Amino acid sequence: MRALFAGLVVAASLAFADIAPPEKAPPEPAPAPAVVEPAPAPAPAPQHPMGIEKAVGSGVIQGGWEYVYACYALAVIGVLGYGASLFVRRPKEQAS
Amino acid sequence: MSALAVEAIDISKRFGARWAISRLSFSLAQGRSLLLTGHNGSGKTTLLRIISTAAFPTAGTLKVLGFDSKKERDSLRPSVALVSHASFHYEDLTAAQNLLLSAKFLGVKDPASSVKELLERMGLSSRADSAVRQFSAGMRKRLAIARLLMKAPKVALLDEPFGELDPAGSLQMEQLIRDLQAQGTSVVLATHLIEQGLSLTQERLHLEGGRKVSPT
Amino acid sequence: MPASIPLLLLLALAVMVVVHVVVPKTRPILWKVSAALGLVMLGLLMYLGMFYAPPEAFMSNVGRILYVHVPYIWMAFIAFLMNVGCAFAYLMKKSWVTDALAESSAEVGVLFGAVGVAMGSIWARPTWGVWWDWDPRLISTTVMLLSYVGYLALRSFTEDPERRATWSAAVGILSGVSLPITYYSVRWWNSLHQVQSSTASVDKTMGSVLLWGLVTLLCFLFPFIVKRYEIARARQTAAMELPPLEAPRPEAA
Amino acid sequence: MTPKISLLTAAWLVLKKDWQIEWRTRARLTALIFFSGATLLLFSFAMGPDVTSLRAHAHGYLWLGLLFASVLSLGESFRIESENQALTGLVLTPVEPRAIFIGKVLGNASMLFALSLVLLPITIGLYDVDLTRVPHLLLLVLFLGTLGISAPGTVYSAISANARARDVMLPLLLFPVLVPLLLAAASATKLTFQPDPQDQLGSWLKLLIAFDLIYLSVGFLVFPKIAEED
Repeated sequence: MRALFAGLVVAASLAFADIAPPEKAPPEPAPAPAVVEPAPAPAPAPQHPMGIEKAVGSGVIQGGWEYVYACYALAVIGVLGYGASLFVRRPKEQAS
Repeated sequence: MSALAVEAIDISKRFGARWAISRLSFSLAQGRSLLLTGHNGSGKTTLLRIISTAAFPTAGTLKVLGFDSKKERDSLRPSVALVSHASFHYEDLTAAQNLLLSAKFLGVKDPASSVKELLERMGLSSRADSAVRQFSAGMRKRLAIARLLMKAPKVALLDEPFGELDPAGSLQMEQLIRDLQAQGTSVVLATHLIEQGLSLTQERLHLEGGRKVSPT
Repeated sequence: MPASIPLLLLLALAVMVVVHVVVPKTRPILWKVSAALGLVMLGLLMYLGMFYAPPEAFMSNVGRILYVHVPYIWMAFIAFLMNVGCAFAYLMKKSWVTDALAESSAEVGVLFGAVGVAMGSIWARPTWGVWWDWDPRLISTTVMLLSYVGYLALRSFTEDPERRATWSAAVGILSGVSLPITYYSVRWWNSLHQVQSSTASVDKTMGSVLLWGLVTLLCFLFPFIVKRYEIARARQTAAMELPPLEAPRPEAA
Repeated sequence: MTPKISLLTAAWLVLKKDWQIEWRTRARLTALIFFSGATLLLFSFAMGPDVTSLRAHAHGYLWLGLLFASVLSLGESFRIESENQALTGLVLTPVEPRAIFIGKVLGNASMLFALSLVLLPITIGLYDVDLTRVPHLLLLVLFLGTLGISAPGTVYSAISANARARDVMLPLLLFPVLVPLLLAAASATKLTFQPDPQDQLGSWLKLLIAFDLIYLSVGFLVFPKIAEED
């Protein structure tokens, strides 16, 4: 029975390992749409670390600070809120 | 192998936060029979389920026929059988199909004829081909007993065997229990009919709130 | 800021975790130290992420979400990995410790995962123009989250502690197994559908700020799991004390 | 004492018993067929009368219909077992829990496979798809897909049959796990309905096989732990 099971596992992993090709098979013969070079092209405006509005060219997302604020607020709320909930649910015997 | 049919060493069983069995110890010699008494909810059914390996003690050790009920359940199971409130039958199969199924699982030789014989013995031949769903409570109990007899266990556990039976059926049940005992089977009987129970058994265990107490 | 500072803090945290496990005496203190460190680091992360780190090349300032989003998701992964480990351990050998750890890691993981996915959705809006996309990481993380929500629901709907432990261990394992399969199948599905994928080059400062964020949240992950574990243990022992040897005296009528 | 009958014999008996019960309760089966047929019909109502778009998405509707039906069918399959505690009765008989797993998986899979066969003509009628391109591969996809639904489904329905709120519990637990299966099965089915210029059907089939094998083996390991108290 164990041998059968081991066989099943091996067969499963083999079958799974064999699932590589999809990325090799190109979805379309045409080359992928302009992959940006990994070379860290000189950042658009290192001299304006905060004044992005002046430095942006086309293709770069402008503004969006409200999204950033929302996420950072969420980060703080998540941690503090869960901490508070743990405090509320703390076991009665020990006051922690 | 010890000569004890059942040996409970300080067993407890918890359901959620409630203790159905608390610190229970007792033993039953092979071939002797035990009467279990107690009010509803005193732990009789739970105890029978534990002995039958349908459940396992939360704490403590239970040995049935010398096998640890938890660790050696596979070796133990062919030798114990339980007739309980839950009849273990498939409602949508016929009586004969249900019995035939357990016969095949048990590896009985010539299952068809032994099924027929048992149905006849339990007086169910005429309804052999109707679905269990249409059975009355008494007929279900008879079918459950037939299933127990098919297994021919060394320890038979009967939960309220006289409930739902008419007087004639009750007498027949008594005879069946005596037949089982004559074959050397230990019978553990849980019933409210104390007089009837005492006439069939040699020992008695009274439970109250999951604990062993002397009967009053 | 060089990457060595968060690395040193990470090392300190790792030492704390090891000491916490090995020396029981230190347990009441160390989680507080870790949480306090986490709070300080979280405050600094606000500054580091929003102002110190340079804007990202393509996403400019929106890219700053990276420093909180990625750590959150990672914490969820760590917690779920721990859950699967505990589930395996429980099925191998029954133990209330692994059961409680499984419960605590699942809940903490769902918290971090839910916040992380919400952040990802907010981030997707300005970058992809939609709140949701067929990104394999997005899908697989959400699926993972859903399966652990199911896991927690099952736990809360089962009263018997032993059944709950066994069943949830089984569910934990099946969920854990499903995760890599989901990831690969969605990625594969995706590669056939050519959905854009964003690969951002990460420069050195960005890397160290990201590392800072990871260590910050690790500082919270540790006390969260510890405290949630204590809650789970307390519930278990409340339900599981052996019955007293003496029978309770019946009340005189 | 060792069990008198082998694992596979016991599994076969369990499977046969499931078929017997299904045959004796044909009305339930009919209701299931009408339910999934109605689901498919509702999809076509919801999407409007655009035949081209219906045809383009027929594979998705087919698998969603099967998925919804599978929740009912799996739940029913373990409701039978928990009625009168029949599953406990089997374990005490004794029947090896692993044999019960194999039997129940095959029972559920055969039920869903039969259902999918019944749904095929309905998809033709409603969505005007062409089933005749590679019928043998379509059958293979349906078989692997339904087997993949029932392998984790058997484990989860055994759990949820005894839990509170079982009707919500089963889909809540099962659907996330089935996401890859749904993707693979729907994509593969699509490629049997429509031309497959890039020859991707094979890779989807491989994913289906892998999914089935993984969940069969995991379920095989895990099921005994939940079939009886430990």
